[in-house]
Amino acid sequence: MNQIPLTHILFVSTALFFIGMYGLLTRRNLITMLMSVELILNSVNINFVAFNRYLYADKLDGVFFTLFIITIAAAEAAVAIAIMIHLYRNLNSIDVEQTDEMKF
Amino acid sequence: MGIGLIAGLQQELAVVLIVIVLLFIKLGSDRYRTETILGLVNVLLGINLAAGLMMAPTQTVLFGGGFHTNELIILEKNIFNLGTLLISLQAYDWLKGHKLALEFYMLLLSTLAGLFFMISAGNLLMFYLGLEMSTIPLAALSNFDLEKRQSSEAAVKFIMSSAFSSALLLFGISLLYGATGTLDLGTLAASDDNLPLRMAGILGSTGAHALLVFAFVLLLSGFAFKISVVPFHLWTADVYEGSPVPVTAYLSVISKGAVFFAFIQVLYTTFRPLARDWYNMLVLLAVLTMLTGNLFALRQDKLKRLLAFSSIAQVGFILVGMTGSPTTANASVIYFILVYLFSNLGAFGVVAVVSAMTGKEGIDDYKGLYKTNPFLSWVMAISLFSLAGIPPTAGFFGKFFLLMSGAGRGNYVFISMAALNMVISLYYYLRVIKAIFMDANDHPIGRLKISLLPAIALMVCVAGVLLTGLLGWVYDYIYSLSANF
Amino acid sequence: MNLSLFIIIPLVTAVAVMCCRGLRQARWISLAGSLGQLLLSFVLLFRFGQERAAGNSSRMLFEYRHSWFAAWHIDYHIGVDGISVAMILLTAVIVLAGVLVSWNKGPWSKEFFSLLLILALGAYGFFLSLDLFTMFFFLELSVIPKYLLIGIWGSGRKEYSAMKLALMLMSGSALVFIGLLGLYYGSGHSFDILQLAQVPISAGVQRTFFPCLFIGFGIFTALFPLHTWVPDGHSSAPTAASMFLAGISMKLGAYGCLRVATYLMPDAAREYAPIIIVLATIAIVYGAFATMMQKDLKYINAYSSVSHCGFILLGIGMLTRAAINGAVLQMISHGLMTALFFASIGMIYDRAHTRMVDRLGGLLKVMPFISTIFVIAGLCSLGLPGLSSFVAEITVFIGSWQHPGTMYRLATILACASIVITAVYILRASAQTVMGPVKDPQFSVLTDAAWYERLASILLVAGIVVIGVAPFWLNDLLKPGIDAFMVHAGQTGLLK
Amino acid sequence: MSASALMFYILSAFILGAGLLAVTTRKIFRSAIWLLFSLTGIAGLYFWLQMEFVAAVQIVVYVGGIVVLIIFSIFLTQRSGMELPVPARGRILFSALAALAGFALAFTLIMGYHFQPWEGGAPLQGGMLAAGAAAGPVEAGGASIGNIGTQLLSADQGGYLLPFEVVSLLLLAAMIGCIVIAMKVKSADK
Amino acid sequence: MANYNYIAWIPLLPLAGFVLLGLFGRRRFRGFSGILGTGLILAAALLSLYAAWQYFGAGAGAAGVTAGGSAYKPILAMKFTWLSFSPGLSIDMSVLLDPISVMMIVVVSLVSLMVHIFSLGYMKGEERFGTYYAFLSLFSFSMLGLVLSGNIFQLFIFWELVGCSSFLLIGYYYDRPSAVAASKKAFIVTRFADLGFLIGILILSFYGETLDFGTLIHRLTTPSPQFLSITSASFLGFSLLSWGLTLVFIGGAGKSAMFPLHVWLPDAMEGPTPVSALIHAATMVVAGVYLVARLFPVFSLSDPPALGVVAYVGAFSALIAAIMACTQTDIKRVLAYSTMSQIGYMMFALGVSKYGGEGGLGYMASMFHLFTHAGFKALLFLCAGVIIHRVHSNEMNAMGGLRRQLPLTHICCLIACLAISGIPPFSGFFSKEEILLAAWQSNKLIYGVGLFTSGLTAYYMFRLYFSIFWRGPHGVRQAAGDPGAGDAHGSTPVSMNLPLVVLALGALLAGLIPFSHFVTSDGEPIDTHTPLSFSIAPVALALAGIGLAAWLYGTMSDRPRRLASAIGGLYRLVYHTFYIDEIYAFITKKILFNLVGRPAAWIDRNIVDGLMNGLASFTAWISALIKGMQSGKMQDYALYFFTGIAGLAVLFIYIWKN
Repeated sequence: MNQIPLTHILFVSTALFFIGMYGLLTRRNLITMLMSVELILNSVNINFVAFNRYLYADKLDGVFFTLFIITIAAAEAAVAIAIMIHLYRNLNSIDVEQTDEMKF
Repeated sequence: MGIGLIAGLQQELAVVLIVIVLLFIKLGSDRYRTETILGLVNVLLGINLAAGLMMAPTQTVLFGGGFHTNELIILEKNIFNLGTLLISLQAYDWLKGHKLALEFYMLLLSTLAGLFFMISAGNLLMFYLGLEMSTIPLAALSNFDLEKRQSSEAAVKFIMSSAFSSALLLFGISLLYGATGTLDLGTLAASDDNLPLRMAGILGSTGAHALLVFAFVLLLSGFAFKISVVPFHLWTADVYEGSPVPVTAYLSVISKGAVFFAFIQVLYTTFRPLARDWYNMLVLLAVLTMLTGNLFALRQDKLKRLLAFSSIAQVGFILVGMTGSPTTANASVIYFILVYLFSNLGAFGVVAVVSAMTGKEGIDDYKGLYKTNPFLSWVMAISLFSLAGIPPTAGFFGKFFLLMSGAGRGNYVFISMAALNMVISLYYYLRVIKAIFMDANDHPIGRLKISLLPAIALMVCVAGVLLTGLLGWVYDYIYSLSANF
Repeated sequence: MNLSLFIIIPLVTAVAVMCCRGLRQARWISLAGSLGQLLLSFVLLFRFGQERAAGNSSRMLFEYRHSWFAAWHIDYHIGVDGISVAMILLTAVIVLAGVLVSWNKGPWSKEFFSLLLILALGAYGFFLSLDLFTMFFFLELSVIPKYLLIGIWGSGRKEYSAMKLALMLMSGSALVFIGLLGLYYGSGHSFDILQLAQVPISAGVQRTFFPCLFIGFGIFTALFPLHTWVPDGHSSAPTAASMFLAGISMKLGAYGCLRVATYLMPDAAREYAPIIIVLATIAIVYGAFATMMQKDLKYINAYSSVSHCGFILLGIGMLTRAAINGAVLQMISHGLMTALFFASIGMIYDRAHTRMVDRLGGLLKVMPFISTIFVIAGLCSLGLPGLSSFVAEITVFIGSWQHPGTMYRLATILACASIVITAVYILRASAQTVMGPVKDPQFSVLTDAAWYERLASILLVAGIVVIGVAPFWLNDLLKPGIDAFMVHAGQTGLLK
Repeated sequence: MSASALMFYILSAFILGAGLLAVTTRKIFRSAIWLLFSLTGIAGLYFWLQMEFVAAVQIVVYVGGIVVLIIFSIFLTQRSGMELPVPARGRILFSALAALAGFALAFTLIMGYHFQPWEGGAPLQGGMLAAGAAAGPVEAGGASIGNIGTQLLSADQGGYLLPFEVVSLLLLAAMIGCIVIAMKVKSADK
Repeated sequence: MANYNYIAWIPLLPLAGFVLLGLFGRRRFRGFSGILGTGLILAAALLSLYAAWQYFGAGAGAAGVTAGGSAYKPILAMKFTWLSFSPGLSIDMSVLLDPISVMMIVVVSLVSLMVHIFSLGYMKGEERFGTYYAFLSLFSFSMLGLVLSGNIFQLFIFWELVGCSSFLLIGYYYDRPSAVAASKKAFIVTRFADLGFLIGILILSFYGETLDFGTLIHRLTTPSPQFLSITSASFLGFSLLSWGLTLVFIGGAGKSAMFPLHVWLPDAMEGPTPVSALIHAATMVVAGVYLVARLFPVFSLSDPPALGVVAYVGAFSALIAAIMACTQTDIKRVLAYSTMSQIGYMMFALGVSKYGGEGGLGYMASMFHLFTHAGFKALLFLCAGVIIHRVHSNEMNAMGGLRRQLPLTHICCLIACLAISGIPPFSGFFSKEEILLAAWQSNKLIYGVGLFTSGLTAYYMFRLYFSIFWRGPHGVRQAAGDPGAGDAHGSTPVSMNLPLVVLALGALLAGLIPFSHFVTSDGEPIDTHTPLSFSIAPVALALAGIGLAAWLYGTMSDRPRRLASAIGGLYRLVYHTFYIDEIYAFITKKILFNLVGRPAAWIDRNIVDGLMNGLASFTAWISALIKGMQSGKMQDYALYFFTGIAGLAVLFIYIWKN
């Protein structure tokens, strides 16, 4: 790992971030949108871990942040899925295009 | 440590304690009368507020900088305790018929605790946790009109938008962490490695400024999302409209207000080195926010949605105030949030009562309300006047001081834009007034019998709206606290 | 003398009215309250005269100062000079008259009276204030009651007019607000008028913020071309509100132009004087011509108010002693006159249910009292000697003429010419409405004024005649204030 | 190129490829599986970075928790084999544009700044860890499970007790929220 | 110095009458409002006579009329500041006594008294009897105040008040549309003229730095700094002094119905006839003459421009009014044009006059004619009143042969007609001769006009006289065939006859007063002697006019009609008074209303207000334009969200750098 510059890792994380964002913007299914969000969060995690490892290895701030992000992502995903399921019951669909009753 | 810990965390602990008590009640039995529970919760919230008010002023830093508190922060938390109590009182009619009152309070108070941790956060981790903690349960609360499709839709929009927003926020934090190596917000003078110093240290190097600005923009978007700054506001109206009224009220007042506190701290301490950049950014966003909020509010037919856009416009005004010098910005923003709390809760309180009893939420439904419900009409009118900044309501003073704070920088074009927006905003507030007082209606809302608790809440709001402005010491007190900030 | 009573009494009355039951109680309480105000203002006049006679020559009398927002150096600071005393007296008279003409106002009479009293409160506070913040507070305080009064109890396109009025006045106060902020930050962080007068305000600040203040206040005074709220607002408003709007509200703006904009920033005032004068002249002439074409009595009076208030602005813009004196006199005179006019129009409308000139006629036969009042108001409006307008307008003319310079002279001549046009429209209106044969047989059963209407009219006529016949006492009252104004303007070095 | 570097590039390609497929494939179940792969790849990356604990948590929580949750929810709401609806062309275009532009912007800015550790740390050389720097505190057991555990429950400077407790509260709230919402309300269907 | 403080009571007594009758005349004082008003004016008249006696008597006693020393100096009997503008400028309420003002108070109060008395009978039974007397008192007050003014602005104030009372009295029969229109017209036309007056005052007072007559005249007639400044300042080639004076004269011309501002006067005859006698014949209409006389010392300095204007306008008005009078058939309108013509005489007499000494003959003649004219013209109007009272018509064609039914009126009217025609020894002869003499001495053209006019005057007055009192039985039948009229007013009451007699005596005798001993341009008495030979031409012309009138109208015949058709178009032109009214109507209706007023109102509603409404619509339009942003679709929101971030970042990193 001594031969890999930090920027390469950052390239991966940034790319993953925008892949996730692309998914979030294009996917019409709410669950796939949630999956895209998870990808984005993971890209952030990579950032934290990489920075911690490369630059600030004397402390574990980045690592801990990553751990908490993972936890929260789980909680968020759980609540989101609960809401989606509820929506599915009400709407019989989880197509994001159909959640536009309120607008303008 | 122990006693100091408890003393410092008193307000948070009190809230958490209530959550736990409610949890035990829930686990213990499900044969309780909802009214009793509501009464109990409101009493507990009252005690919580009283305890917070009586709390000894302390200035503490706990958990190695993760948590800090001082008089101003205690005051802020008390404001939110008060707001939560008012919302809770107003929600009485709605919750009475709702099977999940206990869960409502558990979630609501969790978010309150989250907000408290967020304002007291000394580092970005605690800030992030607090933010999420005030978001995730709120998304669930948005869904609390379980049988309404709009409620679910609102919840989905809320949670997905906020997930996206917090992801961007985190990306910004990670870049900031990469650049400076610390998560400390820099609010603690003792810490020698806090963020602003490091930021200032690296600002000279190539690309640092650009990267920091980018990180700041990402961070800003996180804040802006929560406080509905244009163009990060788009979720607001839909979520406000779909959510149950008390949740909307909570979203628009408490959650927004708390993020403002955090935001202003971050701006003036953490990002002090970037002050010139964020000043211009705030000016731009404030103008956009006021204009967009107002222009959308002009065309609304539903009261809740109108109030949503109005609250967006109000955010623009708060941003104006935020551009002033640290002390005036802090004082005027906090003061305005207090004022805004009373005004907005007054308006939402009426909406809550009417919505809970009749299910009507359109402006047209309010036509002729004054004939049948003068009390509600006056509460609504006074609250709206306060939102519009009409004397003698506190909103006048609040807006005056916000703009005055902003004008301290000498950017009068900017202030003129704000003044222009005050005029535009008057139009839609007056539309509601017109509907209530002037328009004829064959089928007006009938004479409503308001329960005691909501009535008390409304009266408190009116009193607050009338008194916080006229009593000059309120502002002076906040100012004196802010001066130390 | 505790000047805060002027704020407390209307407030207490308004609250009491809200608490009472029914029209009967509401109107008596309001009457008592407004009588109290009138008495109080006479006491003030008397005490003021006493103080001055006793040699108290301080700039303001009965000053009271209480810190309000210490953090911003904002005080509740009130005090009076002769100009304010006169304006307060005017307010008290008009409020009382307004209460009287609304004697049978319904529905929601207690709200009506209460709002009227709050309007009065705003006006008193405004005239008393020596702190710009307080002043602004009271200025804005008076906007919304107007909206409600027009929107709820008005006639015609009332909602539209009310909204227009509220938005335009609010724009005005927004401009004033910017001006105030500029003044605050441009002068060492103070809102106190007396203090600000001591501080030299830089030319840049003056140049930037004078227009804000002047235009802002000017909107209240129907500064062309921002006067369009006047016709709609006045014509839709219920009688008492019209009286108040035209009688006092428009004077708030004029007073602000004088006491704030021009007084504190005389250099800029002189710099912008040509523009002010051009606008004022346009308002005078154009307002008069526009009036000529109106068919609705209220529109006639509203447009004529635009024209008449142009005299105020002209006087202020001319910046000579006599012109400013005339402007102040015109404020008072126009206040009384237009209130009387609206009162009589209101009485006619209440009975005939129309205000269209071409549908009325011969009212003198069926309601001689009201018609006489109408004609007196008309004669006052066209500047008949012996009535107040003459005094005011002549003073403005003489004062304006003192200003050398062809443009100023031309403006004065045009302003003078407008009195002919005024005569044309006033005479046309009164000829068609009160004179001639009774046009509609239904009119012949209409009743003449009731006692309260008579009382209101007599009160206003008395004011008009007293000023018209004996203007010297009013002039003496105003003199020290105007002198101080001129001295201050002279100190900053530009006025002769 | 050392094995380690090769490893990195393979992992990276795997992560990005799987991620890309996860957001583009038309079948929702496949999408979930690609996500699983991508997340596993990231766990691998953590291993590669010698952050074993994080990698473990990644696998346990993400792979074991979230993805399973997602798959369950797919089963609840979808027929597994169903094709996902195609988004509007305009949306794809704008989204791709936004993503590409965003990436370009973000990466330009990241590249534009030469990340250096704050005073005291070993400076990077050409963006890479200096040879000796690899043996930092992390090597000395900084990121060891024990160390993490101690810090997690410490209330002192650098301790994470408060976040830990807050997160527990958050999880409690989230749990309540999930239960309340996802629970079938009996009266709802009358 | 004698005490003249009581003079203030002369105007104040009628004012008291106005206040009392105005407030209580409708109910409480209804019964005796006429008596009250008359009593008060009687007191005022007695005071005026006493004042005249005291002023002229004391003057004569002190210095001797013929001594040629100092004569009647102006006396400022009273003065207090009414409204002060600046140290120099203030409106003072003052009482100025000098020969002309004393002469005027006598004339005004006496004629007013006569009219008051006459009205007791004439207006009896009117519904608004009290109001009528209130207005009359108001007028008397204003007119007396006007003539006593010692301050130019004070004069202006009363000037306006006079106009207002004239308006009120013309419109007394407010339910007649024609009366309403006439009152309106009178007010507006004089108002327009007053505009000139006002601006003139502004100019004179600005340079004179005073509003006080005495000081003003002093400053502007001596080479004081003020005089130099006003004469050196010029506008369009004339000095501001001339401008100021001309403008002041315009005011006077309006009030005195000089061409082209005379249009209101014939219409003003819609008022009750006694009112016409008082206001539109004897007193108010001569206010313009009085004004010029008051400022005469200044006028005389601006001889070519300002005074020339006075002369030519006066002469032209005299001529044209006489011509118009020849064709009118409404007796009051004939009298109105004759009034205008006679005032024209007075005006041009002033115009041709010089200041001081013998040159001031015109001035003195003008005042003399004013004095005599007041008497005989009031008499004529009162006679007309009696006739109208009897016949219930103003049309000459409806009358005839009334000499037997109204013998007293007939005699009085004859006296008045002779007086106005300038037949010796009636009063008009003396004054008119002097006017013509003055004109002869300075301007032959004007003299010619005056001479011709005097012939015309005789013609139209006797046309009137013969039409009413002679010309066959036609009118008799008419009158007798109207039993209602006969029963109601079987005989003319004493209250109406008494003033006729008094005024007829005046018309007979007033010419004998040695007027030039009392009233002259500089207060110095002068002696006048008109050569007998000079009188031949005017008297002969007058007699010729009378003869023509007798031939045409003495008996029933169709000669007038044939004559009229013979001159066809010219007759129609004159009959329609040269279409001046129509021209005015065109200017006001078409130009002012349609070209200025209507566009102004339209612009206000559509452009100025449209701008305001447009702003509102613009805002609403923008609002509608951007509503798509809030599409309700979450992914759009996210896209905006990210665009916002990217936009901000790019803006602040690359563009808006600090």
